[in-house]
Order: sequence, then C-alpha cells, then structure tokens
Amino acid sequence: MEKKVITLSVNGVEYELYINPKTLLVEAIRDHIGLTGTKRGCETVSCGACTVMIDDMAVKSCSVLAIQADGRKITTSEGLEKNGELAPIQKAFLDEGSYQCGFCTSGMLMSSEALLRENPTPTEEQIREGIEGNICRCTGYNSIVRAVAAVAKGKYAEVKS
Amino acid sequence: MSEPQSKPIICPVCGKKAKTGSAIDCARHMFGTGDKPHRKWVDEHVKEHGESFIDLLIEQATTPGNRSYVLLAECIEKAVKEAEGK
Amino acid sequence: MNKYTVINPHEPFRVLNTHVHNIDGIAKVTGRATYTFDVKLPGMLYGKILRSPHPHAKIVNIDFSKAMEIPGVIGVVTGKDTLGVKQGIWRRYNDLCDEQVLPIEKVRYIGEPVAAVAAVTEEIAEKALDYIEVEYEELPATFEPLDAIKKDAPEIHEGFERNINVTRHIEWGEVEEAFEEADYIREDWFKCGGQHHMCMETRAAVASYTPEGKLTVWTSTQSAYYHQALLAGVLGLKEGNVRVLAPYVGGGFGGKFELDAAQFCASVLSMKLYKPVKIIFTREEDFIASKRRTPMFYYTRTGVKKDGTFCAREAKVFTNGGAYTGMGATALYLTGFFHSFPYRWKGYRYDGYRVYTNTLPSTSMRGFGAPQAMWCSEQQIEWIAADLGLDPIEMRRKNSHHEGYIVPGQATIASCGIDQCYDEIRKWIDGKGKLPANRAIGLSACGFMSGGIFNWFDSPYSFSSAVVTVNNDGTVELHVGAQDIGQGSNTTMAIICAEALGVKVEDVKVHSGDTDHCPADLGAWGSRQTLMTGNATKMAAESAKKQLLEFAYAGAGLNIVYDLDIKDGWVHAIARPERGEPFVDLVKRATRGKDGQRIVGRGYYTPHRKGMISPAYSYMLQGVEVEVDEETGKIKLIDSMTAHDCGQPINHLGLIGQLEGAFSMAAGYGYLEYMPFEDGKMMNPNLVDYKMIKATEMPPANIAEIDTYEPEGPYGAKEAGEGLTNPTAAAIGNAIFHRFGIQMKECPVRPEMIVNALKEKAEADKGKK
Amino acid sequence: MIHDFTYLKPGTVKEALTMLADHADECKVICGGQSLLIVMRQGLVTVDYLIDLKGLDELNYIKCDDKEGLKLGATTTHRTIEKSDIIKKSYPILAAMEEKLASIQVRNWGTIGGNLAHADAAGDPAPVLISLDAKVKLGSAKGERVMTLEEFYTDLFETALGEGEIILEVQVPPMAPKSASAYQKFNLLENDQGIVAVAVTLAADNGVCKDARIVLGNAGVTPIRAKSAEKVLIGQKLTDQLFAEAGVAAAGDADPVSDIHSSAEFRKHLITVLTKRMAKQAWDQANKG
Repeated sequence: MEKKVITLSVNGVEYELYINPKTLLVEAIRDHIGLTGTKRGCETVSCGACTVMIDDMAVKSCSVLAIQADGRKITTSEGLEKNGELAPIQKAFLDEGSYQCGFCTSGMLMSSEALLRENPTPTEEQIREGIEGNICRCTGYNSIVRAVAAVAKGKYAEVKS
Repeated sequence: MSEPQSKPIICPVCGKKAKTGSAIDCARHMFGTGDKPHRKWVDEHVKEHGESFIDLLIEQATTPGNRSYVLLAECIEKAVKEAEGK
Repeated sequence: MNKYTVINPHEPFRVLNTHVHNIDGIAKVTGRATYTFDVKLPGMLYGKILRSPHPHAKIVNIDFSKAMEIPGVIGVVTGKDTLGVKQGIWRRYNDLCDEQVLPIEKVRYIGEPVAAVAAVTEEIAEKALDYIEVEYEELPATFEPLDAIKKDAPEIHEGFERNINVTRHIEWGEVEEAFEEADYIREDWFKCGGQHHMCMETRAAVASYTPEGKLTVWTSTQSAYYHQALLAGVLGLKEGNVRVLAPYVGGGFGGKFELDAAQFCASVLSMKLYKPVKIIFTREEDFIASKRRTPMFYYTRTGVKKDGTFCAREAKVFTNGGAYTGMGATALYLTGFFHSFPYRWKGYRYDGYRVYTNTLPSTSMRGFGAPQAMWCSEQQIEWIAADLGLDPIEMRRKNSHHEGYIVPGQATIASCGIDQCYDEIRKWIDGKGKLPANRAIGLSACGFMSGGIFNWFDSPYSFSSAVVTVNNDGTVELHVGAQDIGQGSNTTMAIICAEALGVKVEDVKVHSGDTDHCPADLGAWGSRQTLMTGNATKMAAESAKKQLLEFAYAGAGLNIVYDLDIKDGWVHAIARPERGEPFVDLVKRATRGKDGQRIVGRGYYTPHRKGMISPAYSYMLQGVEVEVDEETGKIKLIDSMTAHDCGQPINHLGLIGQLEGAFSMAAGYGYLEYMPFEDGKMMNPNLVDYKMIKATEMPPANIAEIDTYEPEGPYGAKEAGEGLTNPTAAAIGNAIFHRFGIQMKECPVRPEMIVNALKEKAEADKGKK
Repeated sequence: MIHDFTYLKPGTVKEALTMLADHADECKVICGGQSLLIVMRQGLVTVDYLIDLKGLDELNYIKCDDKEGLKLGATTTHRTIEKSDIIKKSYPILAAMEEKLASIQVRNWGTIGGNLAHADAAGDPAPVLISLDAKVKLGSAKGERVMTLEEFYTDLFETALGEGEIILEVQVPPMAPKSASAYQKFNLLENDQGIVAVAVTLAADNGVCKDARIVLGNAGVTPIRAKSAEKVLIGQKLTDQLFAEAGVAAAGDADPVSDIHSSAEFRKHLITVLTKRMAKQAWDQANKG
C-alpha cells in the first residue's frame, strides 16, 4: 500500500490530502477535511445520508473512493449557503418542515439540489424518484416532496433588481 | 363483578387489599405480583387440584375463560375461612 | 398533493399553532447540526464491541492478550472489569433488572456484547476483535415464546419458571355475563411481527472519564436524565458526577432510552483508560443488538349484539420478550389496555405474558404495544361488521369513547374528538366515488396516551420541570430536560414559552439535553413531553410573567380592576391594548427592582390521580386506499387520510411531520418491515434486505385536524405523532380484506401470504359449491 | 473494514490491460464500485492491487447505427444510458430498465461494464440485454474476443472472464422489424433489485410470433433463458392462452432459491405471472410497431 496525494475541491475550497487509497470519499470529507454535515447511516450504499454532489451529480460518498474523486468538484450541504444566505432548497426545507431528526437532511438536500439542477421543473413522480435513494425515518417524505416542488414552482426565485 | 364481601379479603402473603377486596381480585393480584412468596403460596394451595402457579398461568393465557383465576379465588376463600376458623 | 383541513378551530393564538419554523432548522439544513456521531475530542480513542455468535452460551474464558499486542490497541474490557450490576429501566422492581450489558457468566442472544476494545483508530479496534479469544460452552436455546414456555425448554434466566418474565392482567366488568349478552362471538389468533426502530443515527456514545472522578457522556438518547441515572447505577458513581449530553439526536422512536452497549462500554473503557472513547454501532450491530418492537401472539375473542353493540372482549397475549426485560413490561400492559381502545366494553379481560427467548430483546417502539393491539382489534372488528352485515364506521362510532367516559378502573376520558373523526373519514371515502377494481379502502380507529403516569423508574424528581430566565434585553432562556430527538420538542417548548410570556419564538433560546444544566425530566417517550414538559414550561413562563407584571401593575397607576397582559412583546391593559410599554422596558425595570437579579420562573409537572395509564388520550382514525395485484400480491398505497384529535395543536409544522412520519413507519409495519430470525439469528440485518417505505412508496397523506380541548394539557394539548403508528397496519389489512375477502392474521403482510390466502380461499369457495 | 491495497489508475485501455497482465491473480478491477466496495468492506473480497477503470474515457461511449446496432463502452454510466435519446428511441426497454435500477446516486456513478462483470443474479441489465441478444467484447493483453452475454455468465458471481480480461464493450444487434421488448421485476420497493425479473423480446411477422427470447433474472445462479417458454410462443399466433402457457413453461425453466424475500415456489409463481404479462406486453407493442 502506498499513500497518495489527492486534491479535492469541496465547496469551492481546494484540499490537498495524503491518504490511504482505500479511503472512501465520505471519510475524506468527514474525517480528513472535517466537514461533518455529511452523515453515514449504513454500510451497504442504501441509506443516502452520505449523498454529496460530484460535478452537480448526486453520488453516495460511501460508494466512491476518495481517490476516484481526485480533482473533481464536490459540494456538500455546507456548500449550499452563500455568505449566510440560504439556498432556495434550504429555505424550502425550513418552510415545509422537511426534516425532523436531521440526520438524513444533508443527503436529502444534495439529492434534491442535484435533481433541481438537472431538471428545474420536475413532476411529483420525478421528485419522488429523485430522492428515492435517500431513507428518511422521520418525515414520511411528503414534506420533502413539497419543498422541492415549491422551489420548482419558483417560490424562492431571486428577485432580480 | 361479584359483590364486595362485607369483609374484604386481604392477601394472605403480603397483606395487601386488592381493588374491591374480592377473592377474584386477590387472585389477580397474586398472579400479577408473581414474586417468589406469592408463587410459593399458590403452589402450596392449588397442589390438591393437581395444579401449580405456572400451569394455572399458562392455562389462563392459552384457553378462553377464566378458570385459573376462579380456581385460585376459591382456594384463597377457603384458606381465609380456615384462618378465621382458627 | 396533500389536503389539510381544520375542524372546529379554536381562537387563534399569537404563536401557538402558527407556521413556526423548527428552531433547530437552520442548524439542520446547513450541515451545522452536530450529533454524537460527529463528536471528536482531543486524544479520543475508538471502541468496538465483540459480540456473541451464540444465542445461549456460558462464557468460560476470555483471553484478550493477543489483541493487546496489536500496535494501537490501548485497552480491552470484559464483564469482569465491571461491577456486574444487573440493570434495567424498571428500577422499581428488582426482578426486572436483569441485564448486565457486558455479561459475566453467560450470553443470551446472538449479538450480545462480551468484550470491548479501545484503540487509536476504529480500524485497529475492529481488527483487534479478531484477536480476542472467547471460550463458550454452548447451551440449548429457545426462540419462540410458545416454545419457551414448554416444560422442557431451556432456562434463560435463573428462577424464571417456564421463561415467563412478566405477566399483566387487566379486567373490568363481569366478563362472562357480558359475553352471555352477546348475539355473536368471534375469536381469532393473530401474529404480530417485530419491527426495528431503524434510527438514522445508530446507537452512539462518547464517554470521557477524568481523574476528578467525573464522567461525561455524549450520547444519542431520548432521555439524558435516564442515562445519567442508569450509568451512575452501573458504574458506582454519584448521579451528580455523571454528566450526560445529548447533542442533536438522529432519531429515537422508543429505542434510545434504555442503557445501551455504546454508552456502557465507552464509559467502562474510559474509566479504565482515563481517555475519551467513542463507540458508534454499525448498521448491522444496530439491527442485531439494539432492541426492537415486541413480536406478539394475540388471541382475541369478542362478543357483540346483533345491532353491533359491543359487549365483551377477552384477549390472551404471548410476547417474544427476547433476552431481557427493558421496557417490555410497559409494552405488555399498554398493548392490553389499548386493545380495548377506543371502545366501551361492558366486560373486558386481558392476560398478557412476556416470555424470555434467546433472541434480540424487544422493548418499546413508537406506539408502545398498541400497533400490535390494533392490528388484531381493528381487523377483527371489521370482520365482525362484515359477518353481521353492519356498516363498519357506524358500528365503531356507536361503541366509541366519548368525553366524560370512564374506562373502569383505568382512565377518565376528558376530551375526545373521535366522533368527528368518523365524519371526516366518511367524507374522504365518499369523495372517492367508485374505485378501480384492484383497489380498496381500509380504515382503523385508535386512541393513545399522553405520557405515562406510573413511576417505574423510581425517579425522585417531578416528571417534568422547566426554568424560564428573562435576560435584561428581553430575550428568554428556557431550560428543560425534555429531549428533542427530531420530533421538535425544543420548538414546541419555545412556542409554549413564547405564547405564555407574550414574546416572540425567536427571543426564546431552549436549553435541553444536558444533565448539568437542565432540570431532570423523564424524556421523550410515551408521547409525554408536549403535555408534561409543556405544562412545566407554561407554568414556568407564567410565573416569570406574573413577577414581571407585578412591576407593571406597580408602575401603571391603573385601577386595580384592570388586567394587564403581555402579547407580542407589548405590556398592556387588556381593556386598553394601545396603552402599554415594550416588554424589554418592563424587564429592565423589574430587573432593577429585584436588585439586579434576573427574573426566573420555575415550573414542574407530575401527574396525580389520573388513573392507571395517562393524564389524557388522543383519538384518531386512519383511512388508506390500497391497490393489490391479484396475481402477485403486490401492495401499493395509493392515498391516505388521517382524522386526528390531539386537543389544541401547538407546533403546526411539527404536527404534520409527526403524522406523516408516523404513517410511513406504521405502513412499513403493515406490509414491509419484516424481521425474520433463524435459530436466533436475524436474517436481514442491513438496509438492503430490511425494507422500509421510501419516497416512491409514500402516498399522499391528507389530514383533518379535529381541535378539542384537553383540560389536563397545556392550552388544551395532548398526544400527537406516536398514536398514529397504531392504526395503520390494520387499515392496510382491512383494505386487503375489502379487496379480496381474505383475512390476514400475520403482519407484516407479504405478497406471498396474500397469494397463498387467495389460493386457500379459492379452494374453500370451490368446496362450498 | 477494507483491506489495504495498491491503487493503480491506467490512462488508457492498453495500459489497463498491461497492468492486469502484470498483476493477474492478485488484482481486482474497480469501475463505479457501487457493488465492489460493499463486498470489500465486508471483507468478502480482498486484493493487493486495485485497478481503477472509472476514468477511462476511451470506454465511455454510446454508438448506434441501423446496421451495427448499439455499442456501449464499458465505463458508460447507467445514468448516461438512461438519459440517452438514441437509446430511448431505438432501445426504449434499456432506458426503462435503467430508470428503475437502484437509486439515481448509484446510476450516476455505476457503470454498465461494472454491473455486468459483478454478475449478481438479481442484476437488471443482464436479463434485458440477453433478451436483446447482446454480446460482450472482452479484452486482455493477449487480445480481444466477443461472446454472447448469455454464455458470459457461468455461475453465481462467476463469469467467463479469463485472467487479466475485462469487458470493453456491450454490443446489441439492431431490433428486428416488428419486434419489441418488455421487462418487469417483482419487488417490494420500486427501485429494489428484483425478487425475480422477466425480460421478453418478441418479433412478429404477419401476426405470427417469429422469434422469442425470454430471460429470467434472479431465478437461478445466472440469468436463465426460458427456452421452453420461447418454444410455446414461436411460430404461433399468440393468444392469452399461449401467454399463460409460456408463463407456466418459464417457471419450469427456472431454478430459484428460497430466501427471506420469497420461497422458491413463490418465485416460480411470480415468473409464471410476469412471463405471461411481459410476453403479452411485448407482443402488443411489436404488432403496433
């Protein structure tokens, strides 16, 4: 085993890491970089709590080696807000109460955000498909679906002056 | 529920008056408490019917009706009367 | 996609039942919320637990010398490093304290901890487990309650004859006579499955013991106070020397208020090594070695008159208790009690038996025995209505509880909105018109408690307490021992405090989840906090308000017949709202007037003379539209409707979330969440094979909020969110019954069972012809 | 806990094949890793060298023409296939199958080559591709060869891949005129793996079934061609009666196991139902086209 130096761009910040190649992306983000918003809830790529975006694409960060994401653009839940201003999807989650214990929320937000970036006007069915890879034990999902739908309807669109 | 007796029955083991003070309530109390002294008392007093605490308990749970409690209530009444007689 | 209606709403409040964001929301949607899972302390070690591969075995010897040789391994503990205290949460009864978290002599289920390792990395700790040699002497084991009570079954706990752990008996009325009045008696046997809490955050703890003799434990808990007291008890420490901190908690659902192995082993390791130790269960560990909903065998016999009047019911229940008691004794009573709900029975008798087996211990889980009770009761009632040709809604309605009803010897119903629940469900059904041939509607009624009144934990403290402190700038500190596990109790308490004190929610900071700084509270279980901690919070806030108003009266120069009040931060005469002063001005004056002391209000709540169970009961009706494929037995939920009486709702968004969430968990219990065991081994301890509702399976959840007033609750509030876990499985069962005429007696209902039942029915129908 | 390994990242296919040859029996190939990392974490798979093909853009392509049919590079992700317009148009069954393959996250990162090589009997693409008579192009340092996907599967999690050999490409012949495919898996959750799955491709000619390929997923250790079911249909004017008979025949071809999700008997029952339904669906569509 030979440790490797990789560069991850997480939420716009470049991190140089010296890692064992078996390090998972989620471990790099949480344990090496120290961003703990991304959670882990299983060992079988089932729960989606570790979902992040790699180049705008939702991916479960426990299913990817950190080294495979070398040089790529990663976004976690901490990267959604800009200078204290919440992103539309975050505002919608607040308005709809789309979280309870909050443990799945970071992953859920990233799946929702990736869905909206790819398809800004999803149908209800497409929203449900879009978050199907994320387990939420608390909410029953409907409040999350309502939040994504509200963003899609433009409820949180920035007013252009 | 059968009429509360003029004199409430007191548990022969711990001296507690169960609910209405009827023998059947006392029987329920004995099964419900179920600690070693109560078990021992029940075992001794239902032996003549070929029963034990645990057998009565299981019968109560596996057969409709209330035979176990009624049987124990009869034993309690009998024991109380005997004690009074002394 | 969801319809929300309000029936007989109360006068609007300033804060209560308005659209208030969860006060922890921003932390949770920005990734700032840190959980025990995220706690990292300087010098922290990582712990892993070695678990028994045997369902029942004597521990002959444990040799961990080879593990200690691995570089990076710092320490290993076994039962011999502990005081060997047999603990349990039913502290009032010694017999029911039966679990050594690290057993010394024998193991009683697969997955039971036998040793724990601390190492500098999680990976080394995990590797070290392979180098601990445990010599077992295997014992015969028993897995099902109906086997474990047999005469020749192996003894799991010494002195528990036939493995009977707890028995419970409930009876009222002259049961036999009441049965004699019945024109029709039906009896059925049911089998109710287990269910896993499946909290997104697995069991987790970080323990740090320091040379002062003080232990601090961060943990994922439903009750910091319970864990403080339980840890003190097993570790031989004073409660005051144990500080339990609950950061954000990733779900509980009834599974996180007993002492768990993460908390215990991390503490024992830390006390041995004087270093912080973190233990996080893997998902598999969480499945095989935390706890589960209690599987039950139910016999129930019900007698009714021809016109549908309920006469008598008798139930006998055997539950699979698993290896230890936990909260099982309470679940055993509550299942029997709620099996009578929400109906009036002239005679009712319940005998419940909790049986030890060599399986994962079962305990409380959202609904606390009632989902099993309703699975049996509400299906049988539906079948009786069909047998007698009666309308199932009207038959239920005429026998239901009502305000003022007394459940003999058990409970007094002070508020009850179930009658209107029937109306709302009827409207929803009628609005659907004719359904496609492959769909049917099922419904189920239910009631639930608002906190338990029995002090089985033997707490010397009041059940709930709160302290309200008003800062000089008008902001408010609320200290409660209530635990927010995601259900939003911090927000609910902030709302109550803000409403009572007349300030904004944003001005209330809630402090909870820290035994050093918050008053003792029994915590988040049995739907108790809104009513109990809510009452304490209201009392504390009102006390602070009264102290403030004394200064306002003194300064206002008003005729004493005028009342003063505070609303929206404005102190004013009720009769002349425009005349007044800002709250903050009054606070400054009052603080000066008190010689600089902050205004502090204290409140508490302990139920007195409230019967056997609970101070108040919520009522609800669940309807669900289900599609079932006749050939494959596949179930799909199409739509749902909840009519719900929780008294006065307090936290509007929280209430919706609780109802929708309860529905999803309960539906999972009905048709997905299967927990098969083979020879004591759970066969699907992972999220690939354990199936739960996902976004694609969840139907719309329509809600009708039926507002009533519960005199015992704060502002008239009572339970919401746990109770709705109870009726749903039966509602799905009833939909299947109406779809095909088959009676499913085992849950969760799996497609294969439906197809088999249809085959049997076809054969039986052939036989009839 | 994943065992330590040496990570190798080839820049070209040629380089990859050389690395494979160099480390033949002590290496494993990772692509999307959506399944591999799970079994590595469980300690079921340990390797000294891990060769990462994920970044091989050379193999990331979808080519399609009327003569040659469809060619999918091995590192093409599921999501790319699902969203490809050309696939939606020419092989709609592939896009539909992909839509229900696990979660979006898995489809975003997982690759078609990785999926087929993992050889999970419950995998979705294999039955559909076999029903489309797909082939795989395999490559090693020694050269390339092409085999049918049907032959590719030899046992549970076992394939015909030789030492140092990888999948380079999936080749699907053009759809015959008046032909159509249908695929359905039976599961409890919409995007779960199938408890069983059935893929049917039928070709019609003047109202007669000219050709039929029926493939069963998770009905044995490998995808199974239900040849007796095909026989029921070929050369016939298809009726509900024949669809039902084909279903029964397919169950006879299956060799399923019992597990916690279903008994073997129920799996056979489901195969009967799904074969009947998918055959009918494919037939109706073929005759429309």
